[in-house]
Amino acid sequence: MDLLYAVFVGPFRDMVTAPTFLAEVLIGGVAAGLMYSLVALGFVLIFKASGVFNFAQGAMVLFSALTLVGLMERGVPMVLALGLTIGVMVALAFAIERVVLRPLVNQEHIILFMATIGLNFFLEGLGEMVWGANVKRLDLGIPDESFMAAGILINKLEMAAAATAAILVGVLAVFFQSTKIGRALRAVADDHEAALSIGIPLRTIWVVVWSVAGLVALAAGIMWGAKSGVQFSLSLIALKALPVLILGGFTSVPGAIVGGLIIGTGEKIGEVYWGPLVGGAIENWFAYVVALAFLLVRPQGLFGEKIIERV
Amino acid sequence: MIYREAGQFKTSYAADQAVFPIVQDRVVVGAFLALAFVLPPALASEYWLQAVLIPFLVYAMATVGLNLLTGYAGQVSLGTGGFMAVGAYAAFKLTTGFPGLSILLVFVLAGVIAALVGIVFGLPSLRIKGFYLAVATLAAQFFLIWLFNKVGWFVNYASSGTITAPPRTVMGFMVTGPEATAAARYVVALGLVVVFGVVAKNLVRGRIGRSWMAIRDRDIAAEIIGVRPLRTKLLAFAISSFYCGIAGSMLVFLFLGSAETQAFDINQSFLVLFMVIIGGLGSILGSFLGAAFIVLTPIFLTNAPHWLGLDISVALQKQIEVMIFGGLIIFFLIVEPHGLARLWQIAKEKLRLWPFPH
Amino acid sequence: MLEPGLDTFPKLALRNAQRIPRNVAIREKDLGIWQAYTWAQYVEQARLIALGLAALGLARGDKTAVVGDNRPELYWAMLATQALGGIPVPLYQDSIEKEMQYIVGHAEARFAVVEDQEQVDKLLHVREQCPMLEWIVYADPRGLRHYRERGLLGLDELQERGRKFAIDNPGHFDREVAKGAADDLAIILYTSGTTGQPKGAMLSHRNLMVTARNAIAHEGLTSSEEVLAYLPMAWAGDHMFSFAQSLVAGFTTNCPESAATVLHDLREIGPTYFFAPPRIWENILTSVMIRIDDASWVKRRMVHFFLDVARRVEERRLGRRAAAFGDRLLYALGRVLVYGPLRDNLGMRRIRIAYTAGEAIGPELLGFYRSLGVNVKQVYGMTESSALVSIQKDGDVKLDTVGTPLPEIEVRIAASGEVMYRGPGVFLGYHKNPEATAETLEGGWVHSGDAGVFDRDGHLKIIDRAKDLGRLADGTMFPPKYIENKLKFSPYVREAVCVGGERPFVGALINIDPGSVGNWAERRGIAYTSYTDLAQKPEVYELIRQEVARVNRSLLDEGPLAGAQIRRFLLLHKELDPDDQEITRTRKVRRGFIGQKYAGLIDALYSGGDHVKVEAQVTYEDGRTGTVRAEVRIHDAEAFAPGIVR
Amino acid sequence: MTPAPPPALLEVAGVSVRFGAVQALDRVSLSVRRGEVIAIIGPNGAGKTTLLNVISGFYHPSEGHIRFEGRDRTRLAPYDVAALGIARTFQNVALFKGMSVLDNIMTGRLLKMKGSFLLDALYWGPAKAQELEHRAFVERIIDFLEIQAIRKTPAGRLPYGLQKRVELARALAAEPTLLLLDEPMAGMNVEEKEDMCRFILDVNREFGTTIALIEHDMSVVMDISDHVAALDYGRKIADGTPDEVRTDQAVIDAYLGVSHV
Repeated sequence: MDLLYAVFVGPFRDMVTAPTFLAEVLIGGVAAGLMYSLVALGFVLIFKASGVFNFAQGAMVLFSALTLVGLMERGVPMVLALGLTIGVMVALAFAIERVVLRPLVNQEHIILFMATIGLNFFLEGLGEMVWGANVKRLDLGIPDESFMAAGILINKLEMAAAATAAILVGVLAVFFQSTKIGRALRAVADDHEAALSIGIPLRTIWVVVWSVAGLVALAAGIMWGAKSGVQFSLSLIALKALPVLILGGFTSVPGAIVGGLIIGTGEKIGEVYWGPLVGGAIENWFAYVVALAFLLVRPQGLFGEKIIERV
Repeated sequence: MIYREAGQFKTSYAADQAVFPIVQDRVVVGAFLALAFVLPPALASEYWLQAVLIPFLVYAMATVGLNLLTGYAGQVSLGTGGFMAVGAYAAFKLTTGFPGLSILLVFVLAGVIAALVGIVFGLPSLRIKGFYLAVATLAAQFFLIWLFNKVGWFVNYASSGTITAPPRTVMGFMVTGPEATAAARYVVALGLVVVFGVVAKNLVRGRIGRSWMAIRDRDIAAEIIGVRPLRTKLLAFAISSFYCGIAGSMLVFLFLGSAETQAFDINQSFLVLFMVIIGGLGSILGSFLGAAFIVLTPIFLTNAPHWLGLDISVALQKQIEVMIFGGLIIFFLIVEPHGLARLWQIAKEKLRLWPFPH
Repeated sequence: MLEPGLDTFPKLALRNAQRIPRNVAIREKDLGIWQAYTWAQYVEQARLIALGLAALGLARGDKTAVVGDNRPELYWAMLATQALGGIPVPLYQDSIEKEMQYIVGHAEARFAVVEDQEQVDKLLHVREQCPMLEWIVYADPRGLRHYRERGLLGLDELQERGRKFAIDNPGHFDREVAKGAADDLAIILYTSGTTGQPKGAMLSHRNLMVTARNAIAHEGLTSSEEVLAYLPMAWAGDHMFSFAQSLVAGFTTNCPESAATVLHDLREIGPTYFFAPPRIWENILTSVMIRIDDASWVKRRMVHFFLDVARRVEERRLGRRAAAFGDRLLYALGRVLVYGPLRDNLGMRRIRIAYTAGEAIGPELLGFYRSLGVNVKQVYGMTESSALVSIQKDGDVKLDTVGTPLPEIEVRIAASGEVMYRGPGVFLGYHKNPEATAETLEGGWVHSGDAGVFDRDGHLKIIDRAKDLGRLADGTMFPPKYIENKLKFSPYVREAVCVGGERPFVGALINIDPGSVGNWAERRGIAYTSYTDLAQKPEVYELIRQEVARVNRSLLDEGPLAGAQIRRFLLLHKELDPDDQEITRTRKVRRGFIGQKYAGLIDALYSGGDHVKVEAQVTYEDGRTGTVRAEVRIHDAEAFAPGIVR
Repeated sequence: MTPAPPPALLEVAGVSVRFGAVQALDRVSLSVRRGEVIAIIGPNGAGKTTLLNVISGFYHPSEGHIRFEGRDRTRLAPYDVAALGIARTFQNVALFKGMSVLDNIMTGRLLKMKGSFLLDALYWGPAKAQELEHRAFVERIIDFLEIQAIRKTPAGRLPYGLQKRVELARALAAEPTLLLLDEPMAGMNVEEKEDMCRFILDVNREFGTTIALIEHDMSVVMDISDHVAALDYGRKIADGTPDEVRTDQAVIDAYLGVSHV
């Protein structure tokens, strides 16, 4: 009997009794969720524009962070380092389009998906080879302390991350809905050949998309790196972004953000309140189980369109 | 060029549908298999057996398994590591729980248990496809590893959290445990791979293989001629996990000797996925070629610098290796999406058509 | 001589069924695999058909028309008819109704055993004019299920009637077979004949069996040979190789799946004993050259290099002179790299003995296959001689002769240059055609209709058709067939007709090969639409002009024929087609007919103009006719005065 | 008194199908007698393919029901429909590109093949015998449709006309009692059309299979069908013999496009 109590009643009682603690956990969850959303945004961008599920987005986050930190360690002032890294990421976008995407232009998505897996490992190896594999501190001038506001402990860095994420979402939403390039991106996503046939310059579009995804990766890399240091595990968060995309749907920018928050908070609460029951550290699989359960109910996620199979 | 096909005509459907219809192929494969059982145990050095041949066999078993699921049935899976772990831990519990059981039976039972787990994680495949399914298998991967880490029962509450292979014999030879010689472990591994390789080939060329490929190529057309999607997909998950389970138990019992969950993490799933892609989706032979390629490349990379006289740090070597793997995946997907198996097939066809162009 | 108990083909078959019952007698590629029938099954099937035909009332002397692709069922039907003392009359499967109607009427066939619905439909129309054709039996029931015509039944139903008949008349089959004698009529083969209506050559069991036995002994054939039966069953060659010799030697006949898969089945079976008319050897060579030209530059260079080596080695070997040491080494390497794989790809790797028969073959073509190691030999004979008069013996092969006569056959050259021969294989005469028989048969000697000479080694050399052997206005000898064969060696020439009798010089009407010339044009980016358009392209004329020059150069050193070089030529606007009666079913040129039909073109050759308008009637496959109008160009050919060094 | 017409093999009664706002089929009733060749005609978008999809079980009708051989089977899944003996081909060819022509047709035999999984694994005894037995049956179909030469070529590499023929072979391999053909002759040249007509008539005569086909080419419809039904905007506007339907004013309007006020 007490097992049922411990699973269904106990945790809620704890939440009610310690609201401030709950708030802190929630804020921690939101912060982690935002991190996931930032990474997920990169996925959505590329999927929306090229129908490719870019598995290498995680490696791009790591690669961009490594480049930035590597430059700063070489004494390059932060602003210049930032500029240089952006340049590097755009160059990377050109290279990816030329070497990987152009030859595979109308292959099935499964082939492109596997190509990005290859890209993921290539970038990891390259990043570590160029900048070394040890963990690097990334300080942004934003002290990583927290302050008390209305009894709740808030961490400055997480707030900065939240602000960046919000700004990025706004920019991207506008970019996709109203700009000329945005509409072209959506057309390309539906059908490469159709887009080519009406004169959309597929190559330039893809370079633009991958560059923007690179920048989003850089932003995520910076935030994530500043919080828990730039190290190899960064590329694993790409896996964590998957459940976020499942919830939010692969093609909607707002969906990515909302999905990220749900997974972030869900994980934290699950870990804190239900974790101890089963020995803790349920963080790394909890997200997937949530996403899985969600998928069985609504295969195309919160905002995604229903995929009808034309016979 | 070496083929002498004139005069080889088929007088029965059995002959026409044989795995190796051309005599030259039958002879070569037969000889190769015979030698594979005889030469390495006698001649190969401990290093070659332990570092090259046994891991190749272990990964070949896993690759065949994943190829059945992803290559033939078209269901993407990133949970190979998890299913291998199930096999390994099941085998460990079986040997410690029932010492009398013969080790071969333990392997098979481990496979069966992995198959049951596979079915559970295959259930979502009915409603979701493609990338979405990858999520379900990822859930399996992380959940299983977490399970074996957290629940002491699986490791018989050993503080180190590792499982070790107890000594077991087959027909009087010590095949597992510290005293088992590399040669004995190799022969057992090869035996398992050959038997289950043949089984896989038989499944694939029969009605089961066809129903898998039908689901992979056009599931609505498959449904209209009587293929039941869920049952077919679950069968694919079950059999694939069976192979991964055996591979997992072979990894511990015949290769490493002992292991913890770290040996079955997500990187194993990617590694086996590489082998399937590079080897060739939808080809049993491709699975062997892929496994051999991925097992041999790092060895080549470690030795190549010495041959070329420039020595590089181990870390740099590891990074180059990862880069090369990533690069090769992209290369193969562009040049030949069907991997080494297709290149092998084209080479064979060129030989048969020689001197005419392919 | 023939042993008394074994003097007819049915008796021979019964002996095979006892002596080698489990040897495979005949195979057929059907439903994806090769279905095999042993000699025991071969005889059993034939027996049931015979009894079925007996049930339908087939009496001794009745004729059975046999029509269709090479099928075991049709070979059994022939043996079954012979068993009852009847006479099988095979017809060409692609002949149009008019031709079939003449032959069925002339032979007064009461029965017909055919392959499928296509032949049944034709025979049903023929029956309106030939009421004596009572029974039509079909092997493949496809599409015939709902036919309700009288006297039409399937082979299984026929064999069912045979089983019932056997119960009512035990021992009937054996009694009828025993009645057979060596000199009974075994078969009537209607020769396609280049002039006038086809003539029915009557051949007895003795004619065919003695010729078959002598040839088998002469060449050392055994019961383990594999033969591919793919040539029309109405052709004397197929009957000798796939029926007569198969029964005498007991070896296996293989029937391809369909006409379209012959080359594929050739590779699968890999026959040890193979025969083909020159145009098949030509077609295979052309397809080889086209596929080689499509290969990468390196492979192309390599193949041509080794083919030249092989040609040099073969020339020396024929001249019994040892090849240069270097060449011998290269040839050994070539065998691994080119000749072996090429032979294997063509299905010719297992060939022990191969014949080219039916028409004269260009020496270069024969030389090409021999240089690859395919033991092709020229054979001379005709329907009237049970297909075989002379064969080149192994080790004594020449490129331009037809070898020495078979045992028991005498050959002499008449004053007119015509080849005459006598022997056991000589036919009994033409069915219901005493005038033609008298013209051809003189006291046992047969007028072959071919002009020829004996060379110093006693080899017979066929120059041309006797009546076509012409003289130019200035008397120089003009063998049209001989020159045409040289032209046809080129992969770009499909057919050629040389004219020159009583003319100042030799002219040529040439049919380009649409396949190879089309391929050649495509590679040079020459756009063309129809056959007529391609044939009139200036570049194509230049291409053929080089081929004509090559022929003229080879005629230069043929002594008396130097004067017969081709001076002017034109490329015909349409392919010569059997449906327009321009060539026979086995693609032999009908010179007389072409002489009338294209008189305008021929005169233009000699009128010095450089082009001529032409309007010719064409019959399409379904019998409708249409006219083709075209403007045909005429070109001078490059000729060589004797004495100029090549 | 003409004999009572044989019981309908397939009975479509008042079937409607709706995709959101789109009324694809509107209370369509149709009966197909055993052994007949029925052609379903109508302008593009009239709901012909939707009707076929409803019969095949891809969509379940929002109203009305379907009886096959007298038994109600309105809400069956596609593979149960196949088990009943209904096979079909698709408008834009749904072949298994990764398999050879032979394997494609052999998949049509799946419903007929049973046997234990273990024996399949060993490809021994009954499993092997079954495989060869079905191979022999498939060979008769290959011979029947004259596709012997392309037996071992991958289906993806075939020209359009041949792909259609292989798809027909696969459907025939299931030995259906009812065969649904979705524009079997679309995109074919004259010669290929003649062949396909011959095959369809042969199937109907040799195997007695009832055939329902969607076809636009009226000359083909006139030649080979015993019974014609016309659809327009999801409603059945004509049903009868080929001549009746050809002269039916509603059909002419539908094709010539009278404005639907």
